[in-house]
Parts: sequence; C-alpha cells; structure tokens
Amino acid sequence: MEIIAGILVLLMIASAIAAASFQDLMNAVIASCIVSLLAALLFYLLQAPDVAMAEAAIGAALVTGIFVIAVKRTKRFEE
Amino acid sequence: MRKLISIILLGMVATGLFMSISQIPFGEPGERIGDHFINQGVNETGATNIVAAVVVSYRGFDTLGEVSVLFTAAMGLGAVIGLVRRKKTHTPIEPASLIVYTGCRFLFPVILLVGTYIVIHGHLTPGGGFQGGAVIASAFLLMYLGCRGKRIRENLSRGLESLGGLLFILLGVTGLVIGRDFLFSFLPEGEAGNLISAGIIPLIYMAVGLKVGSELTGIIDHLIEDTDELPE
Amino acid sequence: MNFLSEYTYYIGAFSLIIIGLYIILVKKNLMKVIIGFSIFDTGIYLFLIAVGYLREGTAPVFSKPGLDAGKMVDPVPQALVLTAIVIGVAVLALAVILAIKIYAHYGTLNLRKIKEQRW
Amino acid sequence: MKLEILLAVVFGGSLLTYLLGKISKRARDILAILVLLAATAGIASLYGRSSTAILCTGFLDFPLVLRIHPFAWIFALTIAVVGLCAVIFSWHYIRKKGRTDFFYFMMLLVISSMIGIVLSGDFLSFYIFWEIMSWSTFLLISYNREEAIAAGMKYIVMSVAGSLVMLVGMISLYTQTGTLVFEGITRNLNSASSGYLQFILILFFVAFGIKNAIWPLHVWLPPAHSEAPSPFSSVLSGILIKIGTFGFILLIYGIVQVQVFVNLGHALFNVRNLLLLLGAVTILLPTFIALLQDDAKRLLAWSTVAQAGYMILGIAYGTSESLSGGTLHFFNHALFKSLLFMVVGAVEFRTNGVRDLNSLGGLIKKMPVTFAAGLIGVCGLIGVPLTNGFVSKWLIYHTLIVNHSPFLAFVALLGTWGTILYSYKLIHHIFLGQLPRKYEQLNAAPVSMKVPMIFLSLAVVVFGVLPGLPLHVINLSEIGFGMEPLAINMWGVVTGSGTIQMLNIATALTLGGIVLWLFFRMGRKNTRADQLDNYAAGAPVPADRYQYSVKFYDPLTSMIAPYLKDTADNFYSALARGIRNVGNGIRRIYTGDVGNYVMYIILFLAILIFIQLYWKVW
Repeated sequence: MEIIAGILVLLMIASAIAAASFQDLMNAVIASCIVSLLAALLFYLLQAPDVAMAEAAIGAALVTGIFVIAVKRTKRFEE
Repeated sequence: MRKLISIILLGMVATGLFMSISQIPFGEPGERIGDHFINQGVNETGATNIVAAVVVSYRGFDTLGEVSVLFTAAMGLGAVIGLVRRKKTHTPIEPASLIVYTGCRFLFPVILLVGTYIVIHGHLTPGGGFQGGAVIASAFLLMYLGCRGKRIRENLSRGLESLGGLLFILLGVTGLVIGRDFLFSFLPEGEAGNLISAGIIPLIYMAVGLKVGSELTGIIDHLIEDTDELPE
Repeated sequence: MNFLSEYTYYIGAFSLIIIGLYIILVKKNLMKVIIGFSIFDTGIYLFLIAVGYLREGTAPVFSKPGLDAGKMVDPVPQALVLTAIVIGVAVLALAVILAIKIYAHYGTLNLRKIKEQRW
Repeated sequence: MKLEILLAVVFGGSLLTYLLGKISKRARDILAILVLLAATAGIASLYGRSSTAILCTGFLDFPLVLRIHPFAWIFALTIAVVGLCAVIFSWHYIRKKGRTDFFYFMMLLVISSMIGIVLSGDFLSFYIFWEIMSWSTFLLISYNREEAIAAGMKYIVMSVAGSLVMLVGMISLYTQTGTLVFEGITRNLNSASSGYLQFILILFFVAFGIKNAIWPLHVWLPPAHSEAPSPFSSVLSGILIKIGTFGFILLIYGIVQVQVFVNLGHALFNVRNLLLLLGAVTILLPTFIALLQDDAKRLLAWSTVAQAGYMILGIAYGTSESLSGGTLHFFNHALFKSLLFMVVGAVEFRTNGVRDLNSLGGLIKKMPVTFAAGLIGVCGLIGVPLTNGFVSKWLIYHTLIVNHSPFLAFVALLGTWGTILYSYKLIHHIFLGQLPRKYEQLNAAPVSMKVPMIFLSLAVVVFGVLPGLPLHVINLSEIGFGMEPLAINMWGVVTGSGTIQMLNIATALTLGGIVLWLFFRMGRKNTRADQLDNYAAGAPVPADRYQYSVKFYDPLTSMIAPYLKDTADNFYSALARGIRNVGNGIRRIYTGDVGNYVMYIILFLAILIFIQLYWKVW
C-alpha cells in the first residue's frame, strides 16, 4: 500500500511540475487535471471517500472544463 | 533574477515546512474532536456517514454560510459577465462528431442518475449534496461540450438554485418555529442504515445538492455563453 | 528512507504547495497563475486530509456492522475539505472569468504588460 | 413636566412632524412650532428644580440617567427658545426649497438631541445624544447640496474625530472610576492624580473644542455656517456650537471641581493656561479675519468663532464672576447671533440668495424692521450699553482686569475694537448707502420672519436693561457647583471693585439722548439731496457708480491681510496632502501583479522561518 501511495505521489508531483513547465496552456490544464485525479486517488487511500468523490467530480471534471473553455477563449500559448 | 529569488525563498519556506511537518505525527491516534462525532454520531443524528453528519448536522450553520459563499461567487461571476456589453455576433457552432454526440446523449442521464443517487444516499454511504451536485454539474458540462447548442433554460437553473437555498433556510427555520434551535432535526431519526432515516439530513443534503448542482451548472452556462457570443 | 515512507502524503502535499507557489511567483501568464492556484489548493486539501488520517483506519462510514469506531479516521477535516473544494471551484471560475475579461480588454494575459492594472 | 416625557415629546414630535408632512405641509409647520412651544413650556416649568431621573437601567449594562439643575435649565431653555424662533423663521424661508419634510425633521431632531445632551446625567446618554446631534447637523449643513456637501464633509470629519477622542476619554474615565454617571465620576475622581486629570481634560477639550470652534480646531465652522440654510445657521451659531461650551462648563465645574482645575499642573504648563491662551488667540485672529470677509454669513461665522473665545476666557478663568460672564455671554450670544443670522437670512431670502456684501446696500428703505433688528443685534454683538452684550463683556473684562491679567484684557478689548469694525461693515453694506437699481422692487421680510426677529430684538434689549434675570439663574447654578455666587440685583452686579447698574446707565443715556435730540432740533433743519444732485465736472455719472459700500476697509484690509492667513486651515490641508503623498508612496508596492503580492507573503514567511532557524525564538 505504501508503495502504491509513493508511486502516486511521485506521479502527482511529476505532473504538477509538468503543469508548471508546459508552454502550451492546454497541456498544462491537462496536467493539472491529472494532479487532481491523482489527489482524488490519494484521498481514497487516506480513507476519505467523500472528499475523493468531490475531488474527482470537481477537480478532474469541472475545473478542467472551466479551464478548457477559458484557454479556448484566450491565448493558447504562454508568452 | 526573479526566478532565482523565488527559488531561494521557496527553498527557505520548504525548509521551514519540513522542520514543522516532521513534528506532526502521521497516522497516530491523538486527542480529536472527531472522536465524539464517531462515537456518538450515529446515535445522535441517525446518519451512518459521519462526514455527512458533521457537514449537515454538527456544522450545519457553517454549511449554510459556505453555500452562501458559493452563491456570492456565482453572483460575482454573473456580474462580471454582465459588465461588458458585447455586440452579439453569433458564430456558427461547430457540431461534434456523431460518436461524441451519441456518447454524450447516452451518458448524460446515467451521470445524472448517479449524481441523484449520491445526493439521496448521502447519509448512508460516502457522498452527499456537495459531491452529487458536482456530479450533476459535470453531467451538464458533458452536455455542453459534447452536444453543442443544447442549453439549460436559465430560469430553470436559477429557480432550482433558489429553491435549494430556500429549502435549506426553511428547514432551519422550522427548528426555530417548533421552539428549538436553528437547524434542529425535527424529524425522527429512524433506524440507522435505512434510506428514510437520520432526521432532516437527507432533506438538507437534497437542498444542498440542488443548490450546488444548479450553481455550478449556472457557472458553466455563463462561461459557455460568454465564449460563444464573443467574436473570434 | 524511513521518513520518506512515513511522510509520503505530507511530502506530496507540500510539494504541491511549493510548486503552486512557484507558478504563482514566477509565471507571467495569468491563466498559468490560476492553474498554480488550483494546484496550491489541491496541496492544502491533501495536507488536511493527511493530518486526519489514522493508520490502518477505516472511512468514517458505518456501512456495515462490526466496524470499530476507534479505528476510524477523523471526519472533521474531511467535512472541512469537502466544502472547501466546492467553494474553491466557484472562486476559481470567478478568477477565470476575470482573466477572460482582462484578455478581452487588454489583448494579453501577460501580467507584466498590463500597466493599467496598477490601481 | 417629567424629563422622560419632555424628551419623548421632542423626539416623538420630530418624527411625527416628518410623517405629518407627507399629508399636509401646513399642518406639519404648525406641529413643528407646537412641539417646540410645548418643549419650551415644559422646560420653563422645571425652573429652579434639581432632580435626576432614570431613563433606562440596563442599556448595555449602563444606566441612562437624566438630570435637571439650574445650569442645564438655562441651556435647555435657550435651546428651545432659539430653536422655536428658527423654526418659525423657516416657515417662509424653506418653502422655496425642496425636501421640506426632511428639513423640519432634521431641524427638530437637532434641537431635541441638544436638549437631550444638556439634560443627560451620564456620559453614555451624553454621547448618544451627541452623536445624533452631530450626524443630523451634517445632514442639515449639506442640505443645499453642491458646495454645502464639501462644507458638511469638513464638519463631519472633524466632528467624528472629536467624538472618537471623547470616547477614549469616556472609556478612560470608566476604567478609572467604574461608572459613567456624572455624580459618581465626581465622587470617585478625588483620588486621581493630577497628570491623569490633565490627560482627561485635554481629551475632552479636543472634543468640545471642535464643537465650540476654538482656534486651531475651528476650520469646519466658516464654510458650514455660510453654506447651511439660514434658519439652521442661526441654530448652528446660536446654540449648537455652545454645546461645546456646555461641555466645558460641565467638565470643569461639574466633574473636575473648579478648585482642582485651577490648581492643576505646574505654573505655566497647565491646561488652564493653555485654554486661556487659546481663548485669546480665538478672540484675536477670527475677529480680524471676519473683517476681511465679503460674504455676510461667512463674516458672521468668523464672528461666532471670535465670540466663542470670550466664553472660553470666562469659563477657563475659574472665578465665579468669570463663569457668570462666560455663561451670560453664551446666553446673550445665542440671542443676538441667531438674530443676526435671521437678518442676513431675510435679506438673502428677498434678494434670492445674495450674500455678497459688495452688491447689497440701501435696504433700510425696503426692509426697515429687518434693519432695526439688525441694528439691535449688532449693538448686542459690540456690547453697546442697554443691550445684553454689554453686561457679559463687562463681567469678563472686569474679571481680567481685577485679577491682573493685563495681556488677556488687552486682547479682549482689541477683539471688541475689531468687532465694532466688522459689525459696522455688515450693517452698512447691507442696509445703508445707495440702493442698487435691481433691488428697488424689493418687499419687506414676511411676517413669519419678522416675528422671531422682533422677539429676539426685544429679548436683546430686555436682558440688556435687566441683566439680573439671567444672572439670577446663573447664580443658582453656581451655588449648585459649590461656588460663591455674585452679588446681583435686578439691574446689575455689585462687586467690591466696581458696580454696574443698568438703571443708572439707562437714565443717563436717556437724558443724554433727550439733550442731543433737543440740540439737533434747535439747530438747522437738514435737507435731503438727491444722489445725482452734485457737481460731477459736467459729466453725468450713472447712479450705480456711486456705490460707497465697496471695498470699505480697503486700506486697513491691505495692511492686516498678510498677517491673517488662515494658518489652521492651511495646516490641515498640508497635513491631508502629506498623508496622501505617503499613501501614494505606499501604494507603489501594490503593483497589481499577483505574483508580487504572493512574493511579499513568502518573503515574510521566509524571514520568520529564518529567524526561527537561526535564533530559535519560539
């Protein structure tokens, strides 16, 4: 179990760094979506199914949707 | 230069955080306010999901405040959108492909059903008004993205939202009316584990679900509308 | 190494916080800054939940009979985070719409270029 | 009449007036007058009484106490009477303007709250009524909108500052003595140290001084008085600023006993000397600034500031004679200054808002009653014998001279000299000289304006001839303060070093007047010449060029004007500019870039962490 948690945390940090470094905002948004999704999994591992459910629905779906709409409306690439 | 300073400062903050979190034991039992909720929650509220009991019953008043924060944020969003009057140039909406379209139409009622289930069983299993509302809103997001052009009627979403808020407050005031405190659980607790149990917790979670769902849907609706009507 | 396995979740949470802060501090693009905020938020949620965790604990739901109340994780941080997440998305949407408006007005999302933003 | 009922009548009456105004304008005006008549009668029936009443026991765990004693009685009666005159005066005046319901409501509210202040027996109710008064005054000053808003702003900013300072003083008194009731404070304050008393006194002096417009705190007064509607100007100048005087008397004589006050502090550095010095400056500077004004109401406003200086001198001097002088001067000033504001208001009303002295003149032919009232008022202001100002100023001068304060006496006399100059300018520019063509069709003031003017003029003369009437009440209040009362009779005052008997003066003046009249009767008859009937080198000169009332004191003005910059006003402006500059400087770090803000937070956190790591503070 700890191994799984460690891998998930590593993946999460990696995708957060990816979100920070991508010049393409759409990619950054997808990376942050992955961060949220992995965070939801970690919540589940931490015995917090309620929060995991909320994080999955909101962090992974709604926030990403909002960001996608916003990026589509503005510039896609970071200057 | 800025990057360097930031990294140095963040390194410092990280050191401080490292020092302090090494003091916090992970996973050790300790003095917790939650113990009371865990031990007495089922007896006191009749809800088997202690998180739901905390959110709705023990911290019900806070939840009302948080719901109103949500409402305020949505209202601010509407105000910002209304701030700039734009020329209405309807750009033709590019339809999605047939597979996406059909998939979305198939998934939409299923997600909606799941969301409703999560809301209604909030006091029994993990889930509740906030999560279910978010799931419902994500169903609408799917509709907006997949089946472009379909829109929820604004009056409907606004009406549902108001209904949710009103229901919450009415349930709270009923406690006052019968001579007890605000948000007093005036219904019988019933047998823990049954669908119809736990006093007013399911009712309030339904109100919260209505409110959160319609609020988040409204936010997405606003965003989409703003995007669609702006000239490209 | 013992520390790492012991504090996996804390490390993850604080890494997210630091990365989010780094994005807010360094990046010039407004949308990127908002993404940074979202990551920062996630880190805080993770930390709060991790604080309430009990080793070998179960979720605070009496879904089946015979569950030990003493082995349940703390429900209070969960309840806090639950509402915080929902409020967070609403605030995030507000920030995003403001960014869109700023872009519509100034034609750029580069914070350093928007001189008039200085109030 | 019971005190609670009295307050209920005035406050309820003001609200009722507002509501009635929605139905009938005429009924509203009558009701307003009736309410104040009832209040006047009620207060008059309390003559000579000294009693307290509990209004409410548990307001914020403090008792609200009302009390009446001769000293509050004379203030309350003055407030009610002057308020009544001002409300009668408003009858025609305000009809031209909008929002009349609001005007009447606020007017009555101000008067009611002032009555509440003088009747209150503890600091909490004092403060509550004080705040009601301040805010409704602000609304009334700003009644005319436009420039009046700025004047009102200036007023309310200073007023709020004063209220806050007073609140600090109240809290400090409460922590020191454990009560807010005046009597309890007096009882418990005996053990207080001299330094603490000075601190308390200075705090309250700032609050009362702002309301009373002592020199460096007076900046709100001239714009507020000149921009407010005239009936309210007369209330403002006649009684409202005297609430500050009331506070001074209450504090010095009622709470900190006067013996304590006089002996406070070291030889030079004590609040009494400070107050006397400020009083002298308040007499000197504003008197001569008033001389430079061309706006009738602004001139009167500066005159009010100057006259307040006399009251401060009288009160701060701390003998029973000086207190009599100060209180009597308050009473007299309320009469003649509200009369003068009404005179100017009547002129303003008939000429459609002209207040510029240089464009008026010769109105004596058109408004004779107003002129007579103005003349009597001006005589009172100067202190001509047989008018009331004479007695009070005599008392103040006498105190200063007998107690060996030559400098203060000189300043007071110099102030009177300036008063004569600007009073003459006022009366001459409005009523004497040539009548401009455009005012030839002017009507006399309406009856509703004449009635209060005649009443107040009569009061000025009656109390000038019979100063014993108010002095008797003042004596009662001095006995209440535990002081030696003055030896008085109906016609004047008897002191060891000088006596004033209005009977003798009146007889002498009457005889002298008869002699003079006979003298002139026996001389040649004077003839009246037309304005244009003179030699103009053959060139016809238009009548309007013979306007002798322009640049009246030009030589004097050009001599003294450079020394009379309104330094206090400039100081406040400079202060405001400085604060704004500092604010702008601080704003530099708020760049509008979210990254920078977070940077500041992180920087702070990093410093904290650094300190902890390095020194292990926590």
